[in-house]
Amino acid sequence: MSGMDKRHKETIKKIRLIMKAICNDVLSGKKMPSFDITKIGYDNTVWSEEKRMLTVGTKTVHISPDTTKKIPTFSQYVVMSNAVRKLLDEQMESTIRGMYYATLSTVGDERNRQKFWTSQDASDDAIKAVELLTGVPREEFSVTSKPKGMISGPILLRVGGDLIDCNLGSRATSQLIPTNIMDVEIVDVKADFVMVVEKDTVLNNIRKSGFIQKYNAILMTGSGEPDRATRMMVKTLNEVWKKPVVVFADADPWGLGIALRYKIGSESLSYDSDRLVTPDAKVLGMMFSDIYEYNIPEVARLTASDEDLNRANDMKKKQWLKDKKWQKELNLFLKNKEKCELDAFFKHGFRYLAETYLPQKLRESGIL
Amino acid sequence: MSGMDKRHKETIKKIRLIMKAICNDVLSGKKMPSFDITKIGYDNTVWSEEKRMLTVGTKTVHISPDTTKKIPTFSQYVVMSNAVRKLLDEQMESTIRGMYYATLSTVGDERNRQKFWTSQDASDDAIKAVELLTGVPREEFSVTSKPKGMISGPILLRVGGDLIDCNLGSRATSQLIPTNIMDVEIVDVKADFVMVVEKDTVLNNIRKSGFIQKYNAILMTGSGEPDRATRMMVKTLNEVWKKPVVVFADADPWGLGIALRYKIGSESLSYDSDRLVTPDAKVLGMMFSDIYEYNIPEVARLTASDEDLNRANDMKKKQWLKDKKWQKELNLFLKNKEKCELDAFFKHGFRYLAETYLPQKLRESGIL
Amino acid sequence: MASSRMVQLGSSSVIQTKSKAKISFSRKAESEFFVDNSALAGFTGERILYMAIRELIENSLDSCEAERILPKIAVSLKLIDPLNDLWAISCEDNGIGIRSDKVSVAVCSFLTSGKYVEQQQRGLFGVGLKMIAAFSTKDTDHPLRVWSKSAEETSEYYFELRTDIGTNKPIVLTRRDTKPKESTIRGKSGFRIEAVLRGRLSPITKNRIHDYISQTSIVNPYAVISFSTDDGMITFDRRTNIMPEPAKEVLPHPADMDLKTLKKAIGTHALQKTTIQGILCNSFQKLSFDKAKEIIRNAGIEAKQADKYSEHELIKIVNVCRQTKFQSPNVDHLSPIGERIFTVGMTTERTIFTKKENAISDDESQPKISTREMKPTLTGYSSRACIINNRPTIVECGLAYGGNLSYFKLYRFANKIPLLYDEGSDVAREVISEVELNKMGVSKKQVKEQFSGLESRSDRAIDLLPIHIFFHICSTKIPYKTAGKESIASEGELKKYMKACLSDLYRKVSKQIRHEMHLKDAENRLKLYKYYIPLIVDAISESIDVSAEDLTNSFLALVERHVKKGVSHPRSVMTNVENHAVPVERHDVRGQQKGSGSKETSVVTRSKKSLKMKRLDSTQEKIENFLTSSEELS
Amino acid sequence: MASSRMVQLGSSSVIQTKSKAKISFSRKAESEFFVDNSALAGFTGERILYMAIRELIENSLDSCEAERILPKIAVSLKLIDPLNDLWAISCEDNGIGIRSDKVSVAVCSFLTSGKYVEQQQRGLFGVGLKMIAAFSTKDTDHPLRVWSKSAEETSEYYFELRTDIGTNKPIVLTRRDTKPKESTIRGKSGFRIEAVLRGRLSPITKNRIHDYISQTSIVNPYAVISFSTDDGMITFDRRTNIMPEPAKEVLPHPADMDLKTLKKAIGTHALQKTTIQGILCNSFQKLSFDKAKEIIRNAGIEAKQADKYSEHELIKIVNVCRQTKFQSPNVDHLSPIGERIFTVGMTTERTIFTKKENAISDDESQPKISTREMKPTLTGYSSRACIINNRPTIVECGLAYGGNLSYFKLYRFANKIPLLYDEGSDVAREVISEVELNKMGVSKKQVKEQFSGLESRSDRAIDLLPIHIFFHICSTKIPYKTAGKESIASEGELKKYMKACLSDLYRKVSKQIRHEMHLKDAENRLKLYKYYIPLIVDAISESIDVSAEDLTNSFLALVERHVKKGVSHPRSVMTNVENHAVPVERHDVRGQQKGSGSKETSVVTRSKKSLKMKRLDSTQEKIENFLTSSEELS
Repeated sequence: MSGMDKRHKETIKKIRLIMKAICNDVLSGKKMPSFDITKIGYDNTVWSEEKRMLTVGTKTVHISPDTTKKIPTFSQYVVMSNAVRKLLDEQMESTIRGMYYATLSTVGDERNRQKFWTSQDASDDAIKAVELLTGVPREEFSVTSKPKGMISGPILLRVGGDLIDCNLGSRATSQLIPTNIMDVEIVDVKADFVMVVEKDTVLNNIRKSGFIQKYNAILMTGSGEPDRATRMMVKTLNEVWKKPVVVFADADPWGLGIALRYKIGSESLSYDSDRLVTPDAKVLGMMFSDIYEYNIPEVARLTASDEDLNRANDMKKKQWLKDKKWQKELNLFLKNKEKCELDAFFKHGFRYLAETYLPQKLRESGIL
Repeated sequence: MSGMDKRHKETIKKIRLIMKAICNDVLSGKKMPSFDITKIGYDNTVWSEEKRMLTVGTKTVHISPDTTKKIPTFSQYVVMSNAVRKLLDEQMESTIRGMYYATLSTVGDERNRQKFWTSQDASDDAIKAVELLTGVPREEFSVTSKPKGMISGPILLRVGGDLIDCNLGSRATSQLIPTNIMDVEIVDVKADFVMVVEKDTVLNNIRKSGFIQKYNAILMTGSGEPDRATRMMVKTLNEVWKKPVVVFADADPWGLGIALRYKIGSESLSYDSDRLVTPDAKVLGMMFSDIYEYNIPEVARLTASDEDLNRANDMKKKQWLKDKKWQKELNLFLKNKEKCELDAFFKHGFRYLAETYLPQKLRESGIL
Repeated sequence: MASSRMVQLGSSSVIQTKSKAKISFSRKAESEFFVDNSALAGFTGERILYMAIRELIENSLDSCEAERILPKIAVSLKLIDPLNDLWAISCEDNGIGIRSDKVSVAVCSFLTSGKYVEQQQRGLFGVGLKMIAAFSTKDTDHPLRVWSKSAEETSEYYFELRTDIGTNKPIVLTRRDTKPKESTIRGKSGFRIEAVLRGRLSPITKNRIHDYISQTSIVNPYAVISFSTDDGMITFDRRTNIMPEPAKEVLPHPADMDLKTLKKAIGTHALQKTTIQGILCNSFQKLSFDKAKEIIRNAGIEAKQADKYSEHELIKIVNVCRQTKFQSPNVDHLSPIGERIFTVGMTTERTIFTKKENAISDDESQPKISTREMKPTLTGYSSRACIINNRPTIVECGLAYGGNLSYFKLYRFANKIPLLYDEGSDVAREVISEVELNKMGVSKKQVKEQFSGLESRSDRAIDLLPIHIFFHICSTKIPYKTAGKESIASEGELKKYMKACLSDLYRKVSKQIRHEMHLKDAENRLKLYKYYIPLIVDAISESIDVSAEDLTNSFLALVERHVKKGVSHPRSVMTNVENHAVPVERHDVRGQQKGSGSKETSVVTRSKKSLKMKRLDSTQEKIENFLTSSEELS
Repeated sequence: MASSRMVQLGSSSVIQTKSKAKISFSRKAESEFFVDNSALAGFTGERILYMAIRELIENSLDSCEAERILPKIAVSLKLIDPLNDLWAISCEDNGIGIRSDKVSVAVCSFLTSGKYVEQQQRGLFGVGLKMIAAFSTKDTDHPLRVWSKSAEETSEYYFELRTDIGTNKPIVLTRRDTKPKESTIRGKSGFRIEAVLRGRLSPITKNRIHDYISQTSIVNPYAVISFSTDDGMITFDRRTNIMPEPAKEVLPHPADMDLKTLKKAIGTHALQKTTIQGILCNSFQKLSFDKAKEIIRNAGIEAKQADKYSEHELIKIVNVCRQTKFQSPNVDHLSPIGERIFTVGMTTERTIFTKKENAISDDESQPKISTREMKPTLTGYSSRACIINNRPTIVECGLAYGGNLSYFKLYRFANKIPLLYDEGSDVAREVISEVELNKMGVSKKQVKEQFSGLESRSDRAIDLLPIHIFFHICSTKIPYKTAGKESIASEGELKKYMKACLSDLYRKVSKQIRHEMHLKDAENRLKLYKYYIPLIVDAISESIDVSAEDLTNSFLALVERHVKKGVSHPRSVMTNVENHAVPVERHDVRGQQKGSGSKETSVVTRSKKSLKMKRLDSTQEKIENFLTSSEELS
């Protein structure tokens, strides 16, 4: 606890130093204040063969109010830095939406008034910038997003002073994975392996079938795009607790992308891969080839959109998907132009997914 | 457990009876099969002064494949009834999305093929119809929606065989309110009162401030439009456990609408008000007048849209909002055309909402 | 001989090299004026060949109709010199021909025409033939070749002609009485012209020519028009032997009087020494002697011999006439198409393609002859006579629905000439937009539900229906929107009358259209049942113990009875549609039906045969059964 | 006297009552033809008064320009008889007048005109004046009253005229030499006409007339045009004394040769007994004797006296000429507006409203005189000569930016006549859409960022700019899209040349526009800094211990220095924009600048004064400071 407080104090200090630097530039009057931060996104993402994950490159962005376009951005970063300092000073936590509200404002005069934030996205970007400026991950300065990751199975967590047993019966609801992951400690894990699925609907179906008890598994989901806490939890289970991790997502380029978030990271968070990525995770399904091998009825298949196809073509070109297996799957998709969701197995009956498809895939990969 | 199984058997039986009735009509060849179900929605909703809630009227809808437009609807209801029967036979649970997938299909021939469901909405409507046809609420036939309600505070639940203690420290995440509410038993409640807020961001902020411990409260949210489980939990806490319930929502017509869901019900679920509505709940805020009394900075106020104003004008005419207090608030809104979210208090600092505004409102209403 | 013509050269306009600007006033021959300003007659650039063919066809049709001869017109357009863009164009008809003494001026001299009379004709300026002659003379050394066998003469005459552009006079190179065995024109009378023109033919213009002839055939179904090109021949065949009553020349209407007409009337009667009142009532229609006296009284001028009035006095008469109410003008000088012929035009289009024997593209798979017919399920016709811009005008409107028609189309005609372009700005388009579809007894919603499956370019309900709407405007002065004569302006009350016609028609066909739509609905419904029954049966037979086969059979029998019931009581299905089926009202054109000999009494014609062609599915028999029964009921 | 005119009545076309259809060929006088087909000249219904005013103004302008007289034109239109819709229309100019012996035919006889020469003129058909005379004669008993003082004569003559429509001959009621004290025309020469017409004037037509005169004034800024109505007088004032070089008559170009022109050339030289080669090179431009010999050789015809050739031989010459490449035609017969005058037209518009003393609406609050001027910040001009449809054509393009202009507008002119309608289908609209805005050195994004605040009807970036674009097409044959003459078709390479002009212009003004936009950007940026600095300062001073006031002041000083730096180094801000500032290139019109005496060398004119008017905010001084310094730098 006091370790936490100490880290908070350090963050406050870092923010004050940034403010000071701006101040000096302005008061000396010699140059526009400016600072460089790591560029994030696809054009500063590098595949590391050694680490087996996406890592951040060396490009930086010059933040300074020197052009029309950059004036609002610079101001937003400064204002958000101050808001984070305030939050820490008040010893509170906030969601990213809370930070947006706390810094809501307008600029301009009577005749020409506009919003300080064009939308919450701009505020989210500013929070990211504060992370990059201070080198402190968001969780450490108590800004979290809404929890969406879920976990079920024989695992015991401690959050603050509370013990949370996720090993509940098939009727109970899964536990949310706290987004203030720095406060979470894994006390004990009894499971043999961890199975991550893309969507909570699917997780729910699997759980209700008694899968956890039967196979002694932990079920997790990020409910779509996983938040950082979910990714970090997966990583810890795999690397600290040495539990094999398998991932199942929908058979479409977006599902595949989500599955790969766990295994190799993402372009937008490549600067934080070291904390988030689990290179030993196995992406097992749902493969495009499964559509045909498991005989998904045609009505449950969906026609790929142009957007899907473009995305698949993009993915085919990525260095980290040059593996024959992925190329084969992507080519199959581009040829048949059919995609499919895991839920589609429900057409074979509500138990087929959990009792036939998953065990078979797990056996094939040697997990069972 | 066996009580549950028995109820499931009864539901299956009811579905079979419906099927039988259709069969008889068809085989006798005398008339088109048909059945009447209660009409749901605003034009079959009646305000009950006695029950102090919205109740369903006497209108019915004639379901029969007798016109072009009604053929698909009739088929959908029959197909969904069969899917529910299958789910119960397989002793599984499903979300509404799962039911959509399980019944996905196409109709027509080669030249003219169309989807059986135009969208998941149609499938959701069919599930509602099965509820009305069988007179069994959805939860009892194991079709749930994704859990979104959350609860935090001194309350102990039993779900299936598991005990869930929601009284966690300020660092832990709230518990999800299980949507299979029939499986949930409230074991013990130590709190003095229940505070329901519209959004989980707000709940999170309040919780982190130590509000639960300080005031011995249960915090709940429906994360926007509350699901049935959340409403039923609120009702049980109020009527069985005799805990006062207060509701806080955003100061806009939609927020007010959500707050009133708990207290008087909704037009779309008026047929189920008896199980869902808590007439003794107190809607305390955020009132439109609070915008001015608590001096919300102008930048944190939002300009009402035409849609907002239309909605407010509609609400003003409702019989159940003829109370002077609501009329005054709605008139204020229509005059100033300004709305505001609870998060706006963050502009006064991250602790203002939980430590100033809420206690003051609670004291004013005599809860504290 | 050719060089001997040199003496005729010379022009009144001479190019001068001027050092100082000085306006020299020069007089131009009519021919030179029109050649220099050929845009006035539409003869510009790409359009020359199109305009030439148009003008020739229109002249031929007018010539046949003058004597109620069933027209047979052969047009050809062939490239004879690709290097110099020279085309041979010819047109032969079986019309009344031109008297041999008039041929040369009729072909070559501008402002000399048989068209300068007050009656409806296709071409009005009478300059088309002259433009062809002048352009041929200007651009080539080929003479025009003309064969004419006039109805008033016994021999066929052959001419070779050129135009002296500088003087507007014909140059007759050859003129001879052809010997019978040499003769070109086979019928009793006729006219053939061959000219060489310099021009270009783009694919767009080629299509334009084809569209023009095709639509001309729709509105003149009593004509055979064949069109030969280097690709082969297309024949637009005759589908009826009935011809419309020809237009008669009439006296001008007094509301349209101006000083010029009045003075012309006085001049005509100059030798008879009559009174001004007498002249008025003899020279203008709808003007009794009493009315004439009243006019003179109101004009406040003294009585004297007619040719003794000053202009100042005459203008008073004109002013009075312009302010006086007269009976509507008669429409004898107009020649509407009439219901029977209109209906033939709407109902059928017979096109025969004859590929050239040795066509360049030797595509064996293509048949040498192919025909195309369209048979709507029902048609309707309505018309109105009215006064637009002081001219009597007849609006005819037709409607064809269903059958082979698969999309909406608007056809526009003016004086039996198709209007091909600028549809968007035509008053007819506005009329269609503004007449509510529910006059037809169907709602937009119904239409969209039933027809939205068809490919459609538009959101408007009417565009979804398999319906063709035809408008024909007859007048001696069509209110064209532009001099390009491709669209009609919403002048005066024209739109009001067109809307009235269309509304009538909608009402008249409403019962049938509703019936059609019921049939289609029944069909749709049966199809829908067949789609859904397996799903219902599967769900039931999975849930309870029942034979899927029995259930399916019983269900099919049930829905077929149900659908049948639905059609025989259409109202029960369409309760939300206002019922516009007013007692059928006839809106005859005043004075038009007199001689048309029409025997039909119903304006809505239902073609049973085409209906049968439509029903190809297994339920055909059943549908026809209840169709019959419902017809017995109605 | 009036009744004596009766003898002149009588027409060649006589109404007959026929029992049987028989085509009677009748000859029509030109006047009767045009009166009966008045649509050909645009004289229909609502348009009569508009067309009359147009024709009179265009004739007057042509008459003045023939002798480079600065035009002063007074037009008036007044209702004299509401019951009978009679209007008095008059037009007076200070042009060269018409010789007294020619006045009557020039006014009344169709196909007699001073316009039938190969040079650019406004009206081309030469029928406008005649239409007015014929309509006046036909519809009223008022004679036309004409005053003419010809430059070639000393006296002013007065006429009262009517047209004998049946014969196309003038009827001269009065003709007299006015005594000096009686004289109407004050200048050295001039022409005045007064006519009474029957017609209606809708508010739409009234606006149309106003727009027509207003835009005529833009393209003829050297003219004073006043327009009187019952509401008062509007004067469109003169803004320059420079006039364009008048058009000269030229020999035809051989690429445009046809049999008619060739025979006319031979006829003209008939008495000189020259060779055909001699005739060719004397009668056509750009045709040397050697070239003529080559043509005759290629035509493969033997040498003989020119008038001895047969048509068959002559057509070979025509065919060869059509296939031969010649030098581009000269453009002396065209009269473009030229850069200086065009710039005046674009830059200013001076309108003076003079309300009638006793106007019916006695609105005291309305001033009796008001003027309107528009002063753009910068203007540019570019032109091209080209051949379209074998006719030399000059494209002129102008651009005006900023200043009082607040929105985008396109002006289109053809032979100095404004085109008012159908802008959407005009080639100019396509040209503007297709020329990339970034030729101006600015990106669409920049434009949208800077100007999207202005009210705009469109998404297109160009429509957001405060820019007026002007196109003027000169040719003896403008490729109008329709006979309505309201839009120009994209014929031949016209679009290519128009695009080239506009591209030039964009490039030429790019530096200035970019500078303008930098100024605007600097202004925007300073404003933006002032908006954001308080937020930054608050955040910092809440976090660390610093004086908010000091920080604010330092920050403001810093950004002002920074903004100044930004403007003097525009490239640094606009690195993403391709730099199109090529060395300024002049695209002179061939042969056009010879006598125009233009002294300006830069095609982009910057009006400092208007720039000053624009800067009204507090930063004005500072901006002007760095504006000056940046101008010193550049």
